[in-house]
Amino acid sequence: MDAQTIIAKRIAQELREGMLVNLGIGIPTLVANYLPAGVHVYFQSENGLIGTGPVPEPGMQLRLLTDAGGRPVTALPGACTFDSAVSFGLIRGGHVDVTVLGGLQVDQQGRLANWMIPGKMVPGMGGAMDLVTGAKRVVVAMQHTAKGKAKIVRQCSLPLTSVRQVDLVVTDLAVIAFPGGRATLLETAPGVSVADVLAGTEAELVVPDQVPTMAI
Amino acid sequence: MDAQTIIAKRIAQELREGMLVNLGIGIPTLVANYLPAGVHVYFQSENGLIGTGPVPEPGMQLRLLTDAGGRPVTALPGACTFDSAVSFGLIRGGHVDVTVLGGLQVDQQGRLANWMIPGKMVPGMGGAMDLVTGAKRVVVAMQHTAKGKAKIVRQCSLPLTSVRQVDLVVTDLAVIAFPGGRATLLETAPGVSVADVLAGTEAELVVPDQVPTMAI
Amino acid sequence: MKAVSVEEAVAIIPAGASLMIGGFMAVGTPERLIDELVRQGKDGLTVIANDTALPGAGIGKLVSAGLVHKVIASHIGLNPETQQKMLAGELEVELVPQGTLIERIRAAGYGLGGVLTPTGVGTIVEEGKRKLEVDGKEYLLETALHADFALVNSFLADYYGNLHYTLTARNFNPVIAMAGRQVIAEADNIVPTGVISPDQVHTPAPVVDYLLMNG
Amino acid sequence: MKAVSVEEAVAIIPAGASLMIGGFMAVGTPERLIDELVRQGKDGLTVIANDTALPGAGIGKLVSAGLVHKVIASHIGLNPETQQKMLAGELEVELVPQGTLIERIRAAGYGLGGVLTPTGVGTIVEEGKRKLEVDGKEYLLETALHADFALVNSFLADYYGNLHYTLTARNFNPVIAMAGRQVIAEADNIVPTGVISPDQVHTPAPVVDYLLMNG
Repeated sequence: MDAQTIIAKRIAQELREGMLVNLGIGIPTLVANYLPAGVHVYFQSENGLIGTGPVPEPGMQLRLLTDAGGRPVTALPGACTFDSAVSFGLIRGGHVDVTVLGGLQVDQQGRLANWMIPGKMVPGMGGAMDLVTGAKRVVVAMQHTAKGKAKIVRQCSLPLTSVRQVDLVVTDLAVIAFPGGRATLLETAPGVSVADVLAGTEAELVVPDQVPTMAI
Repeated sequence: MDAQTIIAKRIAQELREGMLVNLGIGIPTLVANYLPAGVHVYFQSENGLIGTGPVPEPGMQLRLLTDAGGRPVTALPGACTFDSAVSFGLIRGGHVDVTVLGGLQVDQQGRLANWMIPGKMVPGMGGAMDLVTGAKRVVVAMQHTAKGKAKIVRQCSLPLTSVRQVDLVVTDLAVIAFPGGRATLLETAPGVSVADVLAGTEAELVVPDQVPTMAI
Repeated sequence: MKAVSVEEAVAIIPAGASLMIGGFMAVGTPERLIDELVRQGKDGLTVIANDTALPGAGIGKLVSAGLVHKVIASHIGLNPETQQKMLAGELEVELVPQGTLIERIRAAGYGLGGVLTPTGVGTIVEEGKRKLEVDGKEYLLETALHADFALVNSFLADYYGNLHYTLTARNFNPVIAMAGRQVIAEADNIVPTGVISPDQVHTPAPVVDYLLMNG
Repeated sequence: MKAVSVEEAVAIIPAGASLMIGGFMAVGTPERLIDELVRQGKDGLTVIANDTALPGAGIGKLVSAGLVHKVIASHIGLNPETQQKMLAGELEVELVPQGTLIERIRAAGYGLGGVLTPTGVGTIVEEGKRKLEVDGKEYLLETALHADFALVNSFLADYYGNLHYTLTARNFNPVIAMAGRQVIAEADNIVPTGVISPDQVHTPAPVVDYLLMNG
């Protein structure tokens, strides 16, 4: 299983019947492919849609119906559309049950940086700051390391997205949460040892006696 | 012509093609009956309607379509409906061109009191405070005096609706505006002398050399 | 979303709860929920709504039944019972300008701490409130107004709980549906999913917790 | 409301004007107005919008043509030209969280001085802003954002200027239509008055100043 599939499959297990879910661009988008059988969740696109469906069949694209990246999507039966003020009311107001976002860095208290690299990449925060601040649950989907460098760090060197602590970080190596404000190893990926995780992590990581393997 | 008709007819002359107009309950409602021929204006009901039409034909009432007093109305072709946040966005945001409201007192700088008599009548301000604060133009429709007492006074003894100066006061005796913050007599009603107006007014009233008669 | 009977829905509401209730002079008010609140005698309620309607209609029934401890509204002038009880000290009433009331409710539902409004500056409404200047103009800080429950009435609901209101029965309903910690919807008509087109949904299904079943 | 040609509409807009422009990655952006702004070479513009789309699409065309002096947006990451011009100092860019941007625009249109949002607290977004506490929680005061013009694109317009947007092309459009001092609407389809039912109108006719004629 490749890194992205591990991450997406594991995060899909966090979704429950009836939840309103916002998936960011990149790995988070893949989560939709691994929903547990029979579970119905609502996917929100922050450009103004709940009930986002898969990519349309060839020839069925509509320019007036896209995801937040501008790519054509479909709308499932029971979908609804709204303006951007409502869309961010849903996000900021705590109506989104889970948001899954990519990450550049997460610090050992669980604070996320994912929107800019000063001097290099300044795309703008888009909806990320509102999502991390407002969603009921924030799940970060990212590779454990980038070019060999740890992304789960003592302190973020990049500008924070929000001071709100995220709830879960899922990587190709591990699942990490932040009970009591301390990064804690919850699970390892299949074939990955605790030592492997520690080697790829800069943050101080609490390691319980028992660390189960992801059931994916 | 009775007092109410004088007031309503004169105020109707203030309305221009395409204006968005909010009429309060009572005398202001009558203004709609005297629109100049060929002039189309939009009437807003603050409960969420633009394009309010007259009372429905017998048997055609719908419980889901009323004015702000809960009385059945009709909706004209081109009408639109919206929630209360939008309704007051239109009002507070300056999109309403003219609001016509009743008055209890107006002071000599043009400030209105029309929403409560402490200890006696405490109905609540409803939309009045937003209307007076936000509408582009505020016109007060009222009898010049109540039980022989002047309603255009030096200082309001009743709680103000807003500190914003109203634009025009139209009574059964006179039309008064507030250029430079001073109550000024603009017109008298047919058969009413300047002396009659002064006798019924407590506020200091600027009286120009020429005071025309209302052209109603 | 869970489909429940009106008895079940009202059983969830404890005495003393704060309720936002949709409607404007009882137009767009969930009357079945109101009647059941009266039947189950849920008292000590705080009611947040535009008005208290008339005796015998909508929120007026709760007032008549003596179930209301406090009302936060913009207008009570058409219900003499509300005024009598207020003057007799039996009912606490907080009067809020209508545009401010709906923004305070919206702020709660939209995760905002409050809004700055010019309405009420220089009047008795400003008492006890923070005043702030923005670009040389004075505003009152009006803070978010939360409630335990929002009780809404829609013209249509689909099987998921998407709601569509019609004409002037929309009023406070879609705004309170975002603000109540739990949302109970009473629909005039329940229709199959897909009958309400996406552009016609005013309240998205995921914010609705309970939908009253027919009958 | 006045029906005008696209040439007339753009002639009304002076160089150096501030423009709110609807659309999200060019979906729901008034392309005829954009093309005519380029043709008439209106420069020194301040553009307030969610994003700057892609080169060759929507607001991207204004950026490519060098007509934009300043952009206030939430995201420019998909338009490398915007980033290049920003880094080269040719274009001023103010980045605002998307939820904050739309609330600042709404505040202007709704007569509010601003809103209190938790978004950005403790990040570089809070620099230079007032912080206020409400019920023990910290918020940033984000103030109303005004513009000279709002340029909107709707799916339907009727002869009065009532507008109906569809699907994800709604986005910023109805909010900026309330906020622009003058509002110019470009509709995909102009339909007889009455075709858009009252519940389907997203922007009421009285706020629309100009509607582009066909052709």
